[in-house]
Amino acid sequence: MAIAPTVRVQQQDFDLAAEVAALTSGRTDVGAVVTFSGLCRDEGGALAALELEHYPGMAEAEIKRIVSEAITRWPVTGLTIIHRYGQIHPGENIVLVVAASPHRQAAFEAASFLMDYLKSRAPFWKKEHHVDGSAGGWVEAKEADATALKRWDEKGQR
Amino acid sequence: MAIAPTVRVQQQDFDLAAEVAALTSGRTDVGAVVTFSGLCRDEGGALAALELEHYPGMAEAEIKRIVSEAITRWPVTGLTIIHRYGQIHPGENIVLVVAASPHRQAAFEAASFLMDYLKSRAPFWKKEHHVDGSAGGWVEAKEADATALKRWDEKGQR
Amino acid sequence: MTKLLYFAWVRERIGKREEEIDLPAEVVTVSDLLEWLRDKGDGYAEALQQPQVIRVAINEEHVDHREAIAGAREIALFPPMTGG
Amino acid sequence: MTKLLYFAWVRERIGKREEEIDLPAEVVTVSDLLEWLRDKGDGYAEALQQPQVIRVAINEEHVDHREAIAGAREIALFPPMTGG
Repeated sequence: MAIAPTVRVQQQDFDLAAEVAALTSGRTDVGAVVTFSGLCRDEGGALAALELEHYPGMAEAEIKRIVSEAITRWPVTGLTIIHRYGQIHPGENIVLVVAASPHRQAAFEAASFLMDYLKSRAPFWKKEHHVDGSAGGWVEAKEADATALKRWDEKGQR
Repeated sequence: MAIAPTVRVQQQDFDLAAEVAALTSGRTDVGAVVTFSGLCRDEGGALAALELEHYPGMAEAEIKRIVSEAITRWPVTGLTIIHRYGQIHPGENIVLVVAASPHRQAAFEAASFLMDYLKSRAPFWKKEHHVDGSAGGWVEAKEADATALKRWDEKGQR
Repeated sequence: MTKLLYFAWVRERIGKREEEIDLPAEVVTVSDLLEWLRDKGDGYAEALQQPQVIRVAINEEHVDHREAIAGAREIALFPPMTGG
Repeated sequence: MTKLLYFAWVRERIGKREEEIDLPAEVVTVSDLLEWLRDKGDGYAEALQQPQVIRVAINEEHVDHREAIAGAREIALFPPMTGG
């Protein structure tokens, strides 16, 4: 399916409803839309803000590569990824993934795949700033995220 | 986690953004929100409308039972299910599921589980009305939906 | 008296949404009920010709065809669900 | 001249975002580059003390440490990513 995915790396917030509408308005071939919003948590009150650093240019390029992979794997009618950078406070949005498809399973799997790949392959890094003024340091990559990624390799080999 | 899920069975449309905001506004413990919107497709132009019949009373009760099951399985901070009934035209919303959690995998799995259970256990029936005026008859339950349901049993037994 | 509810094509074939019925003592299980109803007329026979596909809820909860119907206020018969 | 970019704690430890470097001929692979950079000063040594954890992109694409750097316009060094 020839679709034109939307990929944006930006400082400002996004509008979930507008992004879903962009993939569904005026269409009658979309049966399922899955969205994922990633938000900043305050870690039990300790976190004042996250600072998101990214590699401009490569961030967009890498996300586009991930999106292209998803398009070859699932019958999607639309895909949108928006990843923010800069200072982000608890309760605020960090990332949005929207996957639209005729079928629910494809929409769920494409969105989940995109999130797993974003976590481990997109060039973004999070630094924590604590409420007490101390720099919390850089968030470490989680083993669980690498594991989450592997399940898509296994599926691809079946 | 003691959460107060939202379950609504209604004729009118829903507002995706408002439902997401209801699970996230003023909170700093939500890291992931997954939404699923199910829409009416026109089946290549043949479908004029879907008529959704439901069993009032039981529809709400059964969805609440499904939601309670999801709450025991995943660490969710909020769950919302809205299922419409009545006449629904191509491009319009049928169902909304929103799952909020500290963690992305829990939000994805809870939303996917809720949809699979809604498909096969919630007392709703779809009748097709064709563009040419013929009554298309009642939509038949799909084998694939029964299969989708079984994967949750297997997981529970692991 | 027990209230019977019909939905979707079960409703269309039987030709009514609901009815109050005095069930005889020999109708013990859901299976018995489906068999007994089939003899009530052509619409019932048509609706229930393949009893194994009929889904049943007693007092708004899904039940098996082997379930006893004693104490049921409301029994609903319907085809496999197609919600979501 | 090759442009080197540093991100996150690699950037902080080396103390700069980017630099243009004339790489000697014996620096053939990414591994060679990491080893060669470690000798450029304390910041570099601190940033690259565990070269196996450093991720590398050449011309904005992820590469293995065994990859040849010939033809690279831009080489970026950074810790494992934590986006999403």
